[in-house]
Amino acid sequence: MNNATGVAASPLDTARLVAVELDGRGAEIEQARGLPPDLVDRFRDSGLFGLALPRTLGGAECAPLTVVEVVEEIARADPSAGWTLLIGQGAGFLAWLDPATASEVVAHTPRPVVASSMAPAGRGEQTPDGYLLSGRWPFTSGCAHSDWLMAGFVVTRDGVPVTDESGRPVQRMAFVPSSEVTVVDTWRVAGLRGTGSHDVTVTGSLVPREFTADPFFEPARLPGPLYGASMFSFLMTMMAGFPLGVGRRALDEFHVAAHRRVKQPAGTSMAEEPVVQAAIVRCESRLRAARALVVESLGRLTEVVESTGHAEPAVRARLAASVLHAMETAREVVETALHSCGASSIYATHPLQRCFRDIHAAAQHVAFGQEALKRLGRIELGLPAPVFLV
Amino acid sequence: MNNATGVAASPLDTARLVAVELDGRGAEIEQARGLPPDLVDRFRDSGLFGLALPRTLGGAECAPLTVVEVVEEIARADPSAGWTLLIGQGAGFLAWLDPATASEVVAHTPRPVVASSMAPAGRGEQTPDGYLLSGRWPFTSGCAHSDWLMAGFVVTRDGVPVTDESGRPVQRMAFVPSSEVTVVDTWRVAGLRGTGSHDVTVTGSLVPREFTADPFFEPARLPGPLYGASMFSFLMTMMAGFPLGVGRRALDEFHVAAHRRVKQPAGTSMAEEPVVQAAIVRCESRLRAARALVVESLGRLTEVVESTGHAEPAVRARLAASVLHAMETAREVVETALHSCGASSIYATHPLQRCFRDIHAAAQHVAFGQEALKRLGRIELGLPAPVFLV
Amino acid sequence: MTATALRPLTAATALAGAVTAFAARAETERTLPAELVERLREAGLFALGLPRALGGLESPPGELIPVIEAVSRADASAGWSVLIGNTSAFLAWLDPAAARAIVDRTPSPVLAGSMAPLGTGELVEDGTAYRVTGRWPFSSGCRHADVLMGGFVVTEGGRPVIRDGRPLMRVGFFLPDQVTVHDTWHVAGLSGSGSHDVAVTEAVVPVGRTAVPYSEPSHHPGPLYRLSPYNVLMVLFAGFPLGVAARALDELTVLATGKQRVGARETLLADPLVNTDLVAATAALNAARAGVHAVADEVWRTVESGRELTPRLRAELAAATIHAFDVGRDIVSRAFRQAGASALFDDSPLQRCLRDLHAAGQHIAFSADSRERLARTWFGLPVPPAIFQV
Amino acid sequence: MTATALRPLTAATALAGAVTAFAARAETERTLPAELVERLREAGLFALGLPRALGGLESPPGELIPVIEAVSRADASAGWSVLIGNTSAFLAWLDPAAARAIVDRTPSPVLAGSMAPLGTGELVEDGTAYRVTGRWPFSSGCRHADVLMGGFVVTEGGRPVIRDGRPLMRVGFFLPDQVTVHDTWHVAGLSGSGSHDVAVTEAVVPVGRTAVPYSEPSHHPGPLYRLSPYNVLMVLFAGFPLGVAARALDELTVLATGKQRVGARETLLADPLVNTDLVAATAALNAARAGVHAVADEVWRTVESGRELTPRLRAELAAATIHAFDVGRDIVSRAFRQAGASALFDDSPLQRCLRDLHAAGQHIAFSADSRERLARTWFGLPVPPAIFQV
Repeated sequence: MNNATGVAASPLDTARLVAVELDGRGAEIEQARGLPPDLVDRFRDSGLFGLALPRTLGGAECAPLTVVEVVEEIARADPSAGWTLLIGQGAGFLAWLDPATASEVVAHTPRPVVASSMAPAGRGEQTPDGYLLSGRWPFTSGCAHSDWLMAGFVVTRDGVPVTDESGRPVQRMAFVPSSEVTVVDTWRVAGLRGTGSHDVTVTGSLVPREFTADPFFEPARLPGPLYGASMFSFLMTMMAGFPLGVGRRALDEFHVAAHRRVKQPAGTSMAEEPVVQAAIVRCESRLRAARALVVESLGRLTEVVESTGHAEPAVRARLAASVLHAMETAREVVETALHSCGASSIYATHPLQRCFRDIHAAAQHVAFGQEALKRLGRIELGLPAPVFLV
Repeated sequence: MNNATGVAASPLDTARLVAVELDGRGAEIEQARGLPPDLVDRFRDSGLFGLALPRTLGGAECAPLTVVEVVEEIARADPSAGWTLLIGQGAGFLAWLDPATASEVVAHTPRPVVASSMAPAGRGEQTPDGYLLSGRWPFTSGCAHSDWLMAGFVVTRDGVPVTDESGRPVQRMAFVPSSEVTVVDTWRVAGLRGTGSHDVTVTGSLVPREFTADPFFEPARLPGPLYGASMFSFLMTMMAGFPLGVGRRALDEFHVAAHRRVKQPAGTSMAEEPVVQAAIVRCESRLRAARALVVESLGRLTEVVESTGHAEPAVRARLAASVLHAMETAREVVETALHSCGASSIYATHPLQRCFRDIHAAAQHVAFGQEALKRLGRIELGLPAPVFLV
Repeated sequence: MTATALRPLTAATALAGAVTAFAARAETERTLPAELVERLREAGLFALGLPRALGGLESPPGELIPVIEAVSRADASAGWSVLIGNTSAFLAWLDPAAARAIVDRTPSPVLAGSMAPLGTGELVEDGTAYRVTGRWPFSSGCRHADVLMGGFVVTEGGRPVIRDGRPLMRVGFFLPDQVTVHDTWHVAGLSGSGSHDVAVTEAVVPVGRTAVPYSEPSHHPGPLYRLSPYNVLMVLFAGFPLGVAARALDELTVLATGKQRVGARETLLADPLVNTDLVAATAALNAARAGVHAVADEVWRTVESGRELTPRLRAELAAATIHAFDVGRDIVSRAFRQAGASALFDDSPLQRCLRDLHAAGQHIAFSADSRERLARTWFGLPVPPAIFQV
Repeated sequence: MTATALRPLTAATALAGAVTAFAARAETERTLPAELVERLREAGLFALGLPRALGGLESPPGELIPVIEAVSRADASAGWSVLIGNTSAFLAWLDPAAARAIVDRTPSPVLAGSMAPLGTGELVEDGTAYRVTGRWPFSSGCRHADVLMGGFVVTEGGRPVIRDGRPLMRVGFFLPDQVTVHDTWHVAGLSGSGSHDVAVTEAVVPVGRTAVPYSEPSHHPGPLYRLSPYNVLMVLFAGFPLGVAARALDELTVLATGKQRVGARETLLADPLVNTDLVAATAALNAARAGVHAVADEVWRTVESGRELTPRLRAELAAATIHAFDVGRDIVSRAFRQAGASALFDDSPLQRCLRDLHAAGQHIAFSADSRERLARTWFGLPVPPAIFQV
């Protein structure tokens, strides 16, 4: 990451520069239903797609909080771009591959953009050479510009799912180069429209066993706070900046509208309205509190991983809970801002409108669903829970 | 503050010890409608009433965050005791007196407990020797055990309010020794019952001019982060731990009840209920986020005061907003916990019941009212506002 | 014209002033003063649910609900006592001769007690009576009740009798001289409702004075007794939150019309934060009331025309009452919050509304369990057994 | 039997399937397809608000509201278009001969446009007509409207005419050939409602085809036209949120009955977090509906009996509609959230409900300003002038 004068810029400085460039491109991004090629190149060239790539593989391997702040900045500028950026950090999953294999990946495609679709929607038939993989995966954000796909699959033998000692089907993730991946154009949506989250298919590709991993149950092969807690914590870290950035943008717009809109016949601005004053304090406090909790929880997790090399489920659950809370808070803040800003925000091109559609869409991600909430509740209450999912 | 082995204990360690002693004394405190004498002594002797007394006057002059954590701990053990403790930090207002006069106060009554009632409910007739003060002040928590009273008054000459150049009545605060203060037993309430927040009267006491101050408009005479921002920031710092402690107690009780209550006929605990799991995660996240914001805002204010000696209204407003947010969050958390914990919490002695009554009562304090919210909204929006009230 | 000849709503309205005047005394005595009980009884307000054949009014829900609302608006504890006293409706499930004997002894008897099977009872040798021992909490109005219900598990040789895999349960209708009241009602909310524990020890109750309202149909042909006992209770409950919340809004309106806040130039009522919230709260309350009546009327039309109540319609009736409680609870909290510090004192009706409605909301009918059973009934999912079936 | 002979609700119900089938096309065309407009017109659904004397149905609110609800439930954009088309009710404020001429030209004309005085108009020399220029945004249904309203400020010599300190305003009723539609309706919500800008340039409109519905009484004796134009609009609006929210709950119920969440063993519907929320949402919606009808019926009884509508009752009518919007908005957000990722796609009715109801909620009638005016009217406080008086 170098700025104009050749001095290495911090990722956050870079993000701020790129954020300015995103200004006014929202409609185009939505129209394209994915990030336009020049912006993909910008994210690649500026190193923003490499925040989570392990340092040993040529990446930036940023501090977790830095990732959050960069994603926040880009999501604030354009939610779809922010989502594409955070999902585009899938190169971090290379930390779960055998280091030699991971090196092969980056030798083949330096600083790779890795799309991911973790649901075990594929099947991989065991062969002596690896897995014969076929399947169709939905919601694969950024698939069109990715170099690799990480995709979940069920292991089969003679077409029958292989089960482990407890009788459950064995699942793994396969890393497949994009040359073997077909994009099926399905992404016709109202929210996160610009993320190109199409379906992808793979048909009968042979994936060598070392190009697969089981990150839900296996620890990462590399140390460091990004990977050392759990795969799920890695994912939540990538996501945390999104609601914070979108919520912040909604409040930016709320501030602007409060000063710009004039109440008739008094001629005073909306900002003079007690109802608006109270709403803006409440929204600001809620969003800032949500952010402060993310920072605190992530700080705690980082500290624990750095000092012990791993993190207990309770500490991971607190990070996840803080990100869920950020998402819920952002949704409320965006709705309040939208409702307070009147009819002009009804047009599709209005940033608030996009915040509304995009935050609602992002909150539908399975990581933010009620199963996740219950899981975190069980851990909070000290009950048995599937801890591989935190 | 010394522990059993004679080693100086931190205020927070002391608070934890005292918190244990408060266990089971809630009913008695409510019955007495004020802190029983032995607990008053305990607060005095342990130094807990001296957290905010300037160091130059023999006090602990704790870091702002320490005050918050101590008040949080005591409010968690018993909300009325917590409120009495925080209001009992009025000795901090001595920082606004002329240092020589303040020294006289502590010479007369070392480590004084100072009650306060800031509303200008009294009148002070100017005389050559000072002000002849009379008035009746409501809501004077802890007045029965205080050594001094700080009370607001309007300055009069020949019975007529004196106005300043802008035509507004001149107001000051008088420091009056408790020997000149009469307590009028008025405190018959449902919430914060154990705080003895009676009315007090003063009738024709002569208060020398140097025993008065105008902390709304004059800066403190002593440096330090507790006093350097504003009188209002001092107050909000004292209060911040209260909602955090009461909210925490409600969640403690929620946890206990979730495990203890059994659902018939299934025989499983309430903790196994998805609705309870979701509620507890939400409550935990909200309260923790509110706390994180208080810590962040107070940290920022402390840093600014320490480096520049004062703090702009915007920074002070953020602290105030974080404390309002903590109060609002605590109210919601307490209500959710109460509603989730079933009929046994209906009894007056149940801690949740007390949390409910007490948090609702505390939220009625004028510092948490809608005028405050509007004021903070105006500052957030960059509009003119009475900044002496933040 | 005697008082009893008045329409119940007219009578309730006429008594409202007296009910309000007794409110403070009811709180002090922790039960409804005997004098007020007599006036309510004379006015026929304890005969609303009683079968006409037993000398009662057998009021349709559309008439009954506004009566409970009017009394509850005058004083919540009185409203609660009246609605619980009207569980004399359950006499319809008793053997007609036994019921007749009860009303011959005391016309329009006031009922108290609980169907929860917290006692045990065994047939005496000749099979004509049960010998029952048990203790039931939350027996509102037990100090003035003429008949006290107590649910019990039937035993044989000291062991519970099991039928269809569940313990056999009955409800005994005891006379006051068989019952001991344990003074337990030390509470913050509904303090005037005298909801002490009641107990019987080896009390002999004729078989005819026991019933199985849990599952058997009633013995009276009136449409009111085609409702399930649970639904009868839901009809009795419905007016309560409507009345208490309306009272809170009444009080806030009066206060806001007369009051100026410190630092504000206009009355509280002119503050848009107050007046728009009052309007929104009133609209929500009006909707909740209309919602209760709409479904109660539909239920009434159904049973009057001799059709069966579907599980869905029974669930809708309960859901409307629960919604009224949820809305009411929210309204009293908001109204209290708006009122500021003057609402703190024991003589403020607003704080009593807050305490009383939240206390009533702790009733098991509004628990997460009950809501879940209700929802499962609504959607036709299998419902785990419970004392009350929707 | 012709379609128009059906009761409007029967007709609307019969057309529901067709309306739903056209929904996607309406979104694509960004206006209601002409074919659907014809079928709605034939079914009499654009004549609900038109005076009987002009060939309309002049439906009482109690009949009109369920019709709008039924169409809105089938498709929100269609429901919105139908309700706006029925502002033909405002023809009652037009000179009867001019109104007659309009319906002679097109029976049951569809209206569009806006009363907001965004144009200017000056009398032509002979005083028989105004020459009007202006542009009005948000003109739903303008593509198929037979008459387009446009509010204008009357000028003389190019200067606004002032009466009683305020500009004199009138509303012109223009014919389609006088009006230019500016294609501006690129939106996320209510996309199928064709709410483009409309403009006239020096259009000559006979004086008789202008009216002053802001302040003058209507020319038709029917009780519907005793309502203020604002209240007529509120009656037309009321069914919309009820229908859209009901649709969202329909969709969620269907989805939850069939769907299992990843990692869950039961259907979504068996999850208490889902089923209790569905029941609570339905109870809230039923209450909102009942609340609207209760006050609409009271309004109707009042005007039918020839009594004046008090400001309070007019305010209550508006408040009931606003409450329905608030409840509806909350419900579509919750229902969308419960539905998970499958609701993201453009062909999911749930996401359309979300977009459409939030868009409609941006209408100025639901702004903080409007709520404040409404509240001031309710409480008899002075109300600042505005185009519409409550």
